[in-house]
Amino acid sequence: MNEQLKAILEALIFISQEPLTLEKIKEALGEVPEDELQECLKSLIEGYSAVHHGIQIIQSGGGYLFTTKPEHDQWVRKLLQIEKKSKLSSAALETLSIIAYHQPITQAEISAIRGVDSTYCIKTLLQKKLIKIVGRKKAPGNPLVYRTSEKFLQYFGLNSLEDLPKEEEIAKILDEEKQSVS
Amino acid sequence: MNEQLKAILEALIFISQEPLTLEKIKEALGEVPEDELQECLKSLIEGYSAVHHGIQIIQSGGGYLFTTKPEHDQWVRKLLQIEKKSKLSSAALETLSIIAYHQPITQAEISAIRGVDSTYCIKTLLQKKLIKIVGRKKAPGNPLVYRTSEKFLQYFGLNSLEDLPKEEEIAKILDEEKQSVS
Amino acid sequence: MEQELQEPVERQLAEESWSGSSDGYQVKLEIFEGPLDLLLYLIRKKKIDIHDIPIAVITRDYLEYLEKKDRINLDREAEFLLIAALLIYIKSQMLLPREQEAAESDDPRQILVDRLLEYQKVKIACNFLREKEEDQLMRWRRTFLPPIARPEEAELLEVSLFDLAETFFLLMKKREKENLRIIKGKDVSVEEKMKEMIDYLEANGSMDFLEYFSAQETLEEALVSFFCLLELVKNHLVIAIQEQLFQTIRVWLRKARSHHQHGHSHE
Repeated sequence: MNEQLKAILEALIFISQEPLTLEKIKEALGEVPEDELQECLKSLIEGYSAVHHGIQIIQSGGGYLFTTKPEHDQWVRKLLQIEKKSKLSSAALETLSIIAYHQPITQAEISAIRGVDSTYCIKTLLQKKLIKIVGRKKAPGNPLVYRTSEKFLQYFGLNSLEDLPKEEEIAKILDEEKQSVS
Repeated sequence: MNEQLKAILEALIFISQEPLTLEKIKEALGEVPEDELQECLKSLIEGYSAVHHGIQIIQSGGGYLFTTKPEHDQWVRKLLQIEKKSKLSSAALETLSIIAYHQPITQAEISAIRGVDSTYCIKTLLQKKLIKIVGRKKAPGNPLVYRTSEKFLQYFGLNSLEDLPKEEEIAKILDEEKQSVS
Repeated sequence: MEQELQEPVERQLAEESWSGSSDGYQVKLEIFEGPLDLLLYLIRKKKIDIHDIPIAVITRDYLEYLEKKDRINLDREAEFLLIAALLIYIKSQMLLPREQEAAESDDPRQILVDRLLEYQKVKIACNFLREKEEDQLMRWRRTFLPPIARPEEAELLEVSLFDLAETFFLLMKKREKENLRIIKGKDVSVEEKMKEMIDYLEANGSMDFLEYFSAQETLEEALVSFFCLLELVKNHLVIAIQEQLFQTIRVWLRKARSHHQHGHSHE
């Protein structure tokens, strides 16, 4: 293990304002053997996952990032004198899930899946920058087309859209639910 | 050693913008035996002073705080430069939006719309190749005339400039907010 | 991360909908995200197989819910009614005598089943995202730079006259190569140009060296502007700054210049 590289990576992840991507690491450090880099990152993450640490490195939005651990939320809030952070409304979350799975998608398509007009939710999500307009659909009326944003991934602590449950996983969850109901 | 207290302290020092003082710690955590607190802090500081760490806890201004280690300064600075460069500042974005909607346009016209000198922003955008110079205006001083580039379209996932959201559409999305304010 | 991530309007609606319920377990319409949510709830409550919905039963339950509501938003009501209409339509289709054993795909319920299945997936995704959200909302990330490794303020290098001149002449050389056409016979006075530049700086705050000079109509005019700038720099009326090496040079008026400028214009 290249201890010095590991230390530098720790410093870089610590200092970065955004989740630190591999590209940026490479840009900053120049030539580093890929396997050595991966090894150090893995070891760093593992080290911080130990119980005696109050901070942790998570992968979010395609990069590495230090955060405090969820179990210390109350102490952090007490220190910073901040109220509990509020969640998205269920309507907004529903709209967002549909966009996540069906992107790029139009307002009409979202509303059709939900069975409810979703203009207001879309507006809210745009303002929170969790989704973005990415163009227009070649269809009558040329409606605007939406996608989830970078911030979407970061907000939910997802590394990429790949982290969303796959079709099979969802089917499995549904199966389990069915069994537990009957 | 109270491992949990140590973890919480780590989280608090990490998240605090000011050097974290003992008073602040006690305020957040309530009653904690002084010697236990001191023991945890000492152990934390010692732990991070090891060579394999890229960050450390220092005592400054009567409090504790995390910093990167001086020996990694060059990498840290390099990264911060990269991060600064890769960000589109809000000023640059503002300028870009004006160019997108008013092209072809000159620097003076952009500055007039923004009410701020925009030469630097234009330079940034030119460097990022999001805009291009397309000639000169037949006007006193023959100022340069700018347009958005191909890369601009790619960056925002647009097929053509026709795809830019229309003013009415944006107004509609933002409409409700305006109403609730008034 | 940011606060105010929940729309207060919607939350209020949801809260109101719980109030004043006479019938113990009865929940009112607003707590359902929409008609499909309500349908799914009914199907689950009755432990019905989604692929084989007893349409008559479900339609009755669904309509019962609609009737029990005391007040719902008209827009939302329309959406609930739309699905009610679909249910009734399907029911009527089911009652029609069939000429032959209908193929599976002819099942009039299929359209509803497809929508429910899709909606069910959305609900699962929602649960997943909600869990992730809860975890993330309790994690705190730093939103400031720690003090020691503070980045230097944008590295501003004050440009020497030499730098200024070199940049300019390189630029001019380039322009000559570009077959600059020189319009003769236009006299540009130094005073006029200097006034023009100061006016420009006063109006715009600063100017981009390269752009300003390359925007000059003639070489002569460009040269005059250049000497004006040298003059202004020499007299400490303006300051020329290069933000980073090899980048453009920006010119600013110096603060507390008014006195100088006054004196200057009287020369």
